[in-house]
Amino acid sequence: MRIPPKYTQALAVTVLGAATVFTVVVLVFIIVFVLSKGLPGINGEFLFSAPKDMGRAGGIFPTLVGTVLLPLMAIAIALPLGVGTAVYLTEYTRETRLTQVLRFGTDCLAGIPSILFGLFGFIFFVVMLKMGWCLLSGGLTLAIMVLPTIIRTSEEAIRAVPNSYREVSFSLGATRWETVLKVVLPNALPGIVTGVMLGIGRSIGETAAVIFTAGSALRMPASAFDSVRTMSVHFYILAREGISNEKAYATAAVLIISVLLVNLAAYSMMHRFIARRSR
Amino acid sequence: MSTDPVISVSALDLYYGEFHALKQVPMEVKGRHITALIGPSGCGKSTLLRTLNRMNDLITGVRVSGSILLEGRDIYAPGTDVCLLRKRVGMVFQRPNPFPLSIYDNVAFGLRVAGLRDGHAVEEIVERSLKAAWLWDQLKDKLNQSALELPLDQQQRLCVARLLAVEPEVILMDEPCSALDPIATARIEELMLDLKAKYTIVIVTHNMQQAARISDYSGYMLLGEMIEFGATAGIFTSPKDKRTQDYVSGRYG
Amino acid sequence: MNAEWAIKIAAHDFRVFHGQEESLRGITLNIPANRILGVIGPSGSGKTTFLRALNRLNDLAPATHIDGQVLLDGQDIYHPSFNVVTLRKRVGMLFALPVALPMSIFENVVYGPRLSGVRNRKRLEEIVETSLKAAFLWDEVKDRLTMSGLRLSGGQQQRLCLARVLAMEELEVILLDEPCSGLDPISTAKIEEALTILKAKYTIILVTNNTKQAARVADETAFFLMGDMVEHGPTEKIFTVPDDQRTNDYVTGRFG
Amino acid sequence: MERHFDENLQALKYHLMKMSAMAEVMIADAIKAVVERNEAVIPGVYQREEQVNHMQVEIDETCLKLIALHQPAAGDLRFILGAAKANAELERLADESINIVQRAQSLLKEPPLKPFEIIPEMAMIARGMVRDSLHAFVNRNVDLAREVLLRDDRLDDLKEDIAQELTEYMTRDSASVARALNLLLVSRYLERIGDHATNISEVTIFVVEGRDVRHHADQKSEFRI
Repeated sequence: MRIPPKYTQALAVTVLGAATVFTVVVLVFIIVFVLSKGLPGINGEFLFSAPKDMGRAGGIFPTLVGTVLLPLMAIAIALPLGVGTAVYLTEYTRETRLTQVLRFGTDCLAGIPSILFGLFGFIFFVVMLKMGWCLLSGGLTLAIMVLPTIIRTSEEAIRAVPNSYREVSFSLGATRWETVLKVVLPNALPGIVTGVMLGIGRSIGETAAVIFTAGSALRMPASAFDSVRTMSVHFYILAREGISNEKAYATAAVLIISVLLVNLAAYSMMHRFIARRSR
Repeated sequence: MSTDPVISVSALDLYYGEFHALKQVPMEVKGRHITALIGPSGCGKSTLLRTLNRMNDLITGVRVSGSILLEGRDIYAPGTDVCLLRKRVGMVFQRPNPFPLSIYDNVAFGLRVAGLRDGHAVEEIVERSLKAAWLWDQLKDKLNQSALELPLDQQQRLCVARLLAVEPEVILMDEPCSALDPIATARIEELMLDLKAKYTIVIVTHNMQQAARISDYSGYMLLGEMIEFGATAGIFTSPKDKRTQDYVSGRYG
Repeated sequence: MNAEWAIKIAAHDFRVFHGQEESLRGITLNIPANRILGVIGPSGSGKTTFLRALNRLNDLAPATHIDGQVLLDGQDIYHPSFNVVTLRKRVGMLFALPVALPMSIFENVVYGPRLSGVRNRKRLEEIVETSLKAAFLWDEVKDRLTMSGLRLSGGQQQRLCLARVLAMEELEVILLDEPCSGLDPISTAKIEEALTILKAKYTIILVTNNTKQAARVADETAFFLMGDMVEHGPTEKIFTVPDDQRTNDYVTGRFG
Repeated sequence: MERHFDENLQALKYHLMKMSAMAEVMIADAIKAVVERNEAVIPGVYQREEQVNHMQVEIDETCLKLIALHQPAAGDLRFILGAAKANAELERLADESINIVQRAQSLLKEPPLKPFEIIPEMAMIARGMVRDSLHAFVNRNVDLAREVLLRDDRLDDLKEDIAQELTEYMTRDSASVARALNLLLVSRYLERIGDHATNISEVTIFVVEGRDVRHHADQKSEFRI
């Protein structure tokens, strides 16, 4: 017996709609849950004062600073390296066995659990290079961790730039570098920004690799060689050691809101950039 | 019989939001003839073509008024089965668009959608359709090869075969040769002339010469209006409207 | 017949290989200055390969190598000492699909001049105006030069591309690769009209699938087939009494 | 691949052949009226003339349509232009038969002037030229076309002969002047039929070889019609 197309169509709409509703509900539930638990604990004092008594009381200002500085440092290191590599791989080399191996390698790297990066960072930067637990060790480790993502997304974004744009540029007498600068990168920017956002997201949320390399000191860092604690590490410690559930939720809420803000800022910047170019 | 209009369009208005894309357009499509729509870009010829199987429904903000009768029945009447309509009025697109499946599965696609399970019957129809599209001899030994590996004109003829398999009455073609070279174009044109013995064909083309070569009736459109519609030989040797005259003789703007 | 026209480009037994495959099999052809040369032939005939060899865009394709010579004003463009970037500024190209770069109309046109180091705003504005006028686009876009080029219609985009080529001050030769294949007859007519005026200043080579287009605008026509040049001569001869049967079959649509 | 356009060209050839066959019969009948003094064939000639006129219009329309709709080039273009020219020549040579018939009608009112020798021969040659020139045209046979050109010289010679002979009659006997003049005109019409056939042959050479052989034009131009 064959079900008439009319009914299969109706059934499909129902099932697909249900899947969408379920996903949205779960997402909203998590956000509402965390925010409802955490928002009451957030106020100016919580945000801008130092923690007291291991975080049982007081604010989270140093961890806020750590959360801004560490991913920033990671991206500052990973972005030029990653985009540079992506440009080199796509624009300056031909597809060979070597580039394939390289791509396979970066893909594998992207899938490695972060704890391994943490261990590597700990052994290499903290111990071998005697840098100790500090912002720089953490930044370098996170940079290595997000590098594959940035390379891969940038590469895809660069590859997605129509070849016809390059041809036009070459045919107007541009060198390869001029073409990359004026045509390829501007058009790949949305994709690259997506990669960077993923990278920032991953490093903001990272705990394992951070504890091993940046430490968990609850002080304001004075230099790149000071240990810092990020919000996620702070949240992890508060929750795991049962220090203060209330403060843990408040921290989580701030974390979610800041991730949201970072994303919004990045996308609005990008849209303004695109709009300016295509008036 | 065959001279009765299969499709009869009258006073057709179409709006894209605020934009008035078709203005009181009339058209009579005769059965088993080729009707060509010509005119500059943006004149509404593709839009008109797409109203004939309600492909415009897929675009939001489109409003249609006037009537389009397919064998006497209004295809925009409420309760019309749009899927059935599109089976009766098939379409070939500008760029060949075979599915990334084998040649065989491409042709059998519509049959399977229609629920035909009998393998033998499917095989028969695939063979018949490929023959009608002049592909059988070249492709009969590689039916399992991917359709995407075929040269463009064979891909386009495969799209025609895929259409023929579901036995449409009318075939709409939206610039079917614009992606093809002259040799491939000639093959598609010959195929169309062959197909008109059994099917009614409406073609939109940028290429005036193509309309001249193959069509029996032509309509010249400009800014959403049907300026002139009539026998092709008349349109190209002694058009009645000055604007048609200018267009077919290459004096524009 | 070339005697009265100076030779701008000369190909001598020119061959292009893509990997093992020989895409051009020894083309010898003199292209006169200030004329339009139409190049016709079925797909795979090598006409586009030939065109792209003239500004060395073929270099970009992997595993391509060449044999023989292409002389531009007597100089071998494939000689190691010949600067490719300069070559491409002298030999501009218009592609089959209009490719407006995703930037404003103004920036599209000055893309080439900026690369050549033109910075003076007034000078750039002049270039934009003259180039857009020469491409028959000025009247349609003069009030919205800051609008993105991508928002123009296909026919306008192709004329924008033509203006962008014309903006290059070093330009001597214009290569066109089926420039009207996606355009309606009106846009096509505008491009053709522009070409017949531009030939006074430039050497034009037009690859086209549309034999009628070659018949309409080209002064000379060359017929390519499977990597060979079958016949080359005045356009009216190719379209009325070609020497080669294959040429006759092609221009009468009897091929294949 | 059998092209639709080629079918149209075939049809065009067929119609030209039909028209030339018709013209040939007209010439034969017209000469019959003169030589055999057969009045009965005359209405048929007039009838065919109308048919030929009709066919001429049709063939012209076909040529116009093929040019407008298919924009032919090279060989096809030359063929269609050639067909239009051959069409005009055929119509004119059919008209010559009418002229002959008109002379026959006035000749029939008087007794014969002399036994016919040269005029039947001329008619034979002219008919052959018409048939062969058309055959050469539709079959692209340049050798046959060239051979037709040569036959025209024989026709011209015969016309000179008969002119001389008839002049003698006229100087000798003034009563014969009217009849002799009529016969002279008949020979002139036959000679013109030959000229039309010659033109068709020249068109054939142009269509096939792309060279214009009229007025020794081949020295000046390679591809002008």
